[in-house]
Amino acid sequence: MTGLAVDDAAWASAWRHRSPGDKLLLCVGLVVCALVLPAWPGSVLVGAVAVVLALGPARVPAATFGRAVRWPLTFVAVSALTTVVTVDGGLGWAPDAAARAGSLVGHALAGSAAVLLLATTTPMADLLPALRRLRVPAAVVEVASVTYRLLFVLLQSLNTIREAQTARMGYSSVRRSYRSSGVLAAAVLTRSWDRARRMQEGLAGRGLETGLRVLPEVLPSSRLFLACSVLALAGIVSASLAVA
Amino acid sequence: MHIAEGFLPPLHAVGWTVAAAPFVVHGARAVVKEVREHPENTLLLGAAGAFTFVLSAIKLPSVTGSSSHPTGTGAGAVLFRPPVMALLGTVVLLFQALLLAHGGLTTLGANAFSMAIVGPWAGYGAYRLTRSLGGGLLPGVFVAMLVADLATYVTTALQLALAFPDADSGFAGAAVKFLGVFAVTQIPLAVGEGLLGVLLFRVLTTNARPELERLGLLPPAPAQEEVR
Amino acid sequence: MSHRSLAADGLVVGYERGRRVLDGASVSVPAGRRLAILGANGSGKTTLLRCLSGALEPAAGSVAVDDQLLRHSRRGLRAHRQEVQLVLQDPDDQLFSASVAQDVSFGPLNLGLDDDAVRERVAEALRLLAVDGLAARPTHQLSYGERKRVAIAGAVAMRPCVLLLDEPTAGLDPSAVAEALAALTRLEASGTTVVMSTHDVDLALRWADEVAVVVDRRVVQGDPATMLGDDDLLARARLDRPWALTVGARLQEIGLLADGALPRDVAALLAALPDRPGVVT
Amino acid sequence: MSHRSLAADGLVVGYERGRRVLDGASVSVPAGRRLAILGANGSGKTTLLRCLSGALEPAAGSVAVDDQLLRHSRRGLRAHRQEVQLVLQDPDDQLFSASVAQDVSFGPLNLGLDDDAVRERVAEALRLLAVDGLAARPTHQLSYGERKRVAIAGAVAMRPCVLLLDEPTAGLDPSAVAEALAALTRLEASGTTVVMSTHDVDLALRWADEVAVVVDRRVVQGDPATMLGDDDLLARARLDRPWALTVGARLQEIGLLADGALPRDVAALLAALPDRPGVVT
Ligand SMILES: Nc1ncnc2c1ncn2[C@@H]1O[C@H](COP(=O)(O)OP(=O)(O)OP(=O)(O)O)[C@@H](O)[C@H]1O
Ligand SMILES: Nc1ncnc2c1ncn2[C@@H]1O[C@H](COP(=O)(O)OP(=O)(O)OP(=O)(O)O)[C@@H](O)[C@H]1O
Ligand SMILES: [Mg+2]
Ligand SMILES: [Mg+2]
Repeated sequence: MTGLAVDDAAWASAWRHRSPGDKLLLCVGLVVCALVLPAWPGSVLVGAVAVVLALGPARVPAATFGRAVRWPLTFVAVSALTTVVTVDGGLGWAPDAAARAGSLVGHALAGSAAVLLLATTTPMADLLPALRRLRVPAAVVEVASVTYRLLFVLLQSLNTIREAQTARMGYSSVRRSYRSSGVLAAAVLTRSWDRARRMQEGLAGRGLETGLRVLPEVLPSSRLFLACSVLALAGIVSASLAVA
Repeated sequence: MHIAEGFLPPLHAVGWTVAAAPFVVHGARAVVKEVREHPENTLLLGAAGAFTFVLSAIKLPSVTGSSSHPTGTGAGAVLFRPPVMALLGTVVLLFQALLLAHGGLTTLGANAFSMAIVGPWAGYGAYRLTRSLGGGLLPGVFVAMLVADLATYVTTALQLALAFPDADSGFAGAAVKFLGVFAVTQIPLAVGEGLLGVLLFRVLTTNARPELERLGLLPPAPAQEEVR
Repeated sequence: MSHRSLAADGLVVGYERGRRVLDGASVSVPAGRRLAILGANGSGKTTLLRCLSGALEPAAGSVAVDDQLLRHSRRGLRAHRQEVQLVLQDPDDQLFSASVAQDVSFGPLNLGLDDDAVRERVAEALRLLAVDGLAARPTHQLSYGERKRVAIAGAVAMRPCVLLLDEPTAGLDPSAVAEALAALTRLEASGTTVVMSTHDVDLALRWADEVAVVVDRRVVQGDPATMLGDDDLLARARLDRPWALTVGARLQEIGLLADGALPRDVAALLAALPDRPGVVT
Repeated sequence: MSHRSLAADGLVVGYERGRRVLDGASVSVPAGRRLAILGANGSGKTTLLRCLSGALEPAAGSVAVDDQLLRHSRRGLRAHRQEVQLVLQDPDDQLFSASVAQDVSFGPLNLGLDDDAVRERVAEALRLLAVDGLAARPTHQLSYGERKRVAIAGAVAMRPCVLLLDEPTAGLDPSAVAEALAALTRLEASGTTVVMSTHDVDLALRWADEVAVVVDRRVVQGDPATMLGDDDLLARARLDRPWALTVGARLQEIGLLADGALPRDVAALLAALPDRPGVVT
């Protein structure tokens, strides 16, 4: 519906009604493990746990998950390669290049998978109220919420206007593409102003002057889920330390 | 180009988060103050954030046939000022990390430092300099977009070089490598982004003059009502 | 909750200097009666609704609920908005929150209600609009018709006495129109007076108890069949005559329908027709 | 320019994985005949039009103009866009230039025509849509009805053989609808085949030569009176029966209208009615 597959997955996930706090604990725990534990076997374990949880109990479509890691994969590949190449006196490999590259790729992929587990199971609408508990000011959370909502409205405008321009050959050469892109950006910007103005009126009737407070959904925390999370994290840590 | 999750060593991740924090907190203070005085501006700021996100979804064709996405932080800095962009940019980076898997949570600080702080400030500085040297709005925007884009990529390259110094030549050698990979290739794309900025603002000056005047980017036009 | 009446008197509105959109427009919404507002594109229907809701302050003229004049002070507006709610034509102008239940909770929360009372109002509003199944859904995944009904629910959760709707059926398919109208009927049963603007003269004829036509910067108000059968008024307002009036009048002419009130929709027309030609009951 | 025919065969479209919007949908637009596309909200009317215009590549199935298959290559699309143009529902999605004339010139300029040819096309398109008076006006000052017609002019300036319109009458007042339809008739006279999607079954019945109903991920196409009188199809497609068919059928039943084709609009019904009861001509 929206073109943001990760967001669609989050709203449809089997973990949608789990407490965002629970999921944050698990996923942030995994992210930290991915970062600080040695790549073997820490990263491998973290990555495996994240992928299994996402595709298993959280029922995230494998294709969505797979496509989402494609982007970090590109960055990681290019950067890891750059890191282990030396240019001193001709191109060459740094000492222990393979091990270093492997470790970098391992950390990054495990971390990305852990963040994706959070992203594909927890919609922004649940995460943003959770930020309030991390003492982020209400005004900032409200601005972020409006950003999230308007994102979809503007993306829709962007795609429709671009389609209309394409139909009239607006992208048939590089020069025309640039012109059309400039017009497109301007159209979306003026729309965003217009939209904000009209929303202001749409919301004034419901009491905008006191801020944009809404009642977040009550998503109770699960002791079982927390216990399993802690157990899994402890397992990863002890296994890694044992091997190291 | 955002640094992917897990790519930076823990110390660097924490370091960049600490470095970015004061700017983001400063931006948040500005936003809180703004919203307290004018609650309805929450919507305008949200719209600005959404626009910043959506701008990076515009595809810029390059002459070589490949295409790239603008960072958009230069335009944002000119339109909304760097302090606000520090916050909005960070929010957008958080969304990109969680909606598109671009960037990450532990690398959010590093990415915010390059894209939401250095980029906008460098772009805005270049804009003010151009304007004070007598340049018009369009040259100012061109320079702002170009400088913001390049500054962002240079910062990213230096961040990576700092984290992964070369085995023999240390930081300097690594900087050369990463600048070569990430910043030099970016020059034509940065020029492209500057051009996009000029086209964008050229349309705005005809279609959205009152808004640009309100933002102080154009001198107010003589009121036509009084003339009659 | 009991029905309240809403009235505007002598409204003058001009967006730009010099040009007036409304100039001495008066309209009254008697408690519990359905009012349809008609008029050409750009005649000022939305402008009129914005004045009635308090969103726009007219240059002159007054708006009152049950003889209580609207004042455009912070307190005056606050009081007015608890009585009168406007639902805009584009639901995206009203839905700012990521999830449906959150969005509907916005108004009641601002009334200072506690969380349980808010939750109750949200549930009630979603039920009245028959969108309770959508409560946990993200706003951006809803269809246009669903978004439209959720936007109405957001206003209904304020429990207004008068609900103003700007083209609530535009862009909806016939079944969705029927569902929206059924939801409005449920609202009326719970004590809300409903006003809508529309371009559909057939809908206005069959739905409304009264019709207000915005024409030449003023409002002409009256009985639907009379107003929509007045060719001079229709021409000035760029409206068409509803088919039911034309066809009904002709059938009366040839003696097939009894004289008197014309049927307003298909069902009424079929019921009024005799079973065999020439027999007028 | 001579009329060209457009056809789609076995279209399969799914926006998300798993869920299909169209699944084996076929439709044909015979040259020079008016086609109305009907269907519930979200049934896939816009999706179908986007496939026909080449904006959307179906997962399977084909689109062809006069038996020339559409290929989604750069060249294929370029050729197709000169034959088929789609006008979106919201005119603001289409009007992105500052002034009306500038906006209409966008397409012809991109075709690489010289300035004189572009000027001629712009003038012609504005004239056909009866908006020549607006050429120098800024687009954001236009009324909704005017914006809608200028958006159509932008597509017409490409001189397509087939013009696809997504809900061209939505949000327009009755006079503006009549003007838009008159403009479409002028276009047809100049050799353009016109297709529109709409929610208005009465309009579809009186305007179209053929009707395509999008229902259950497929398209059922046929004669307007037959299709819109088929209660089973109407129920599945969440549509209403046009009043003219219901009233006409009843009048035939009681012997007031001659058997045979039912009248499609008010004028035809009045003309077909006898002057006195019981006399069927
Ligand atoms: N860009 C898109 N991405 C994802 N899903 C979409 C997109 N566009 C449409 N859809 C979905 O496809 C289905 C058909 O949509 P479409 O817009 O074609 O319906 P429609 O018949 O034109 O409806 P309406 O009468 O409301 O205009 C809907 O369920 C809609 O949610
Ligand atoms: N915010 C505004 N600023 C300036 N002019 C406006 C504004 N809103 C409306 N107008 C003008 O006021 C007039 C009445 O507009 P309004 O929207 O009330 O008409 P309407 O009857 O609702 O039309 P429609 O049927 O198209 O919705 C129009 O000429 C319009 O251009
Ligand atoms: Mg209106
Ligand atoms: Mg549609």
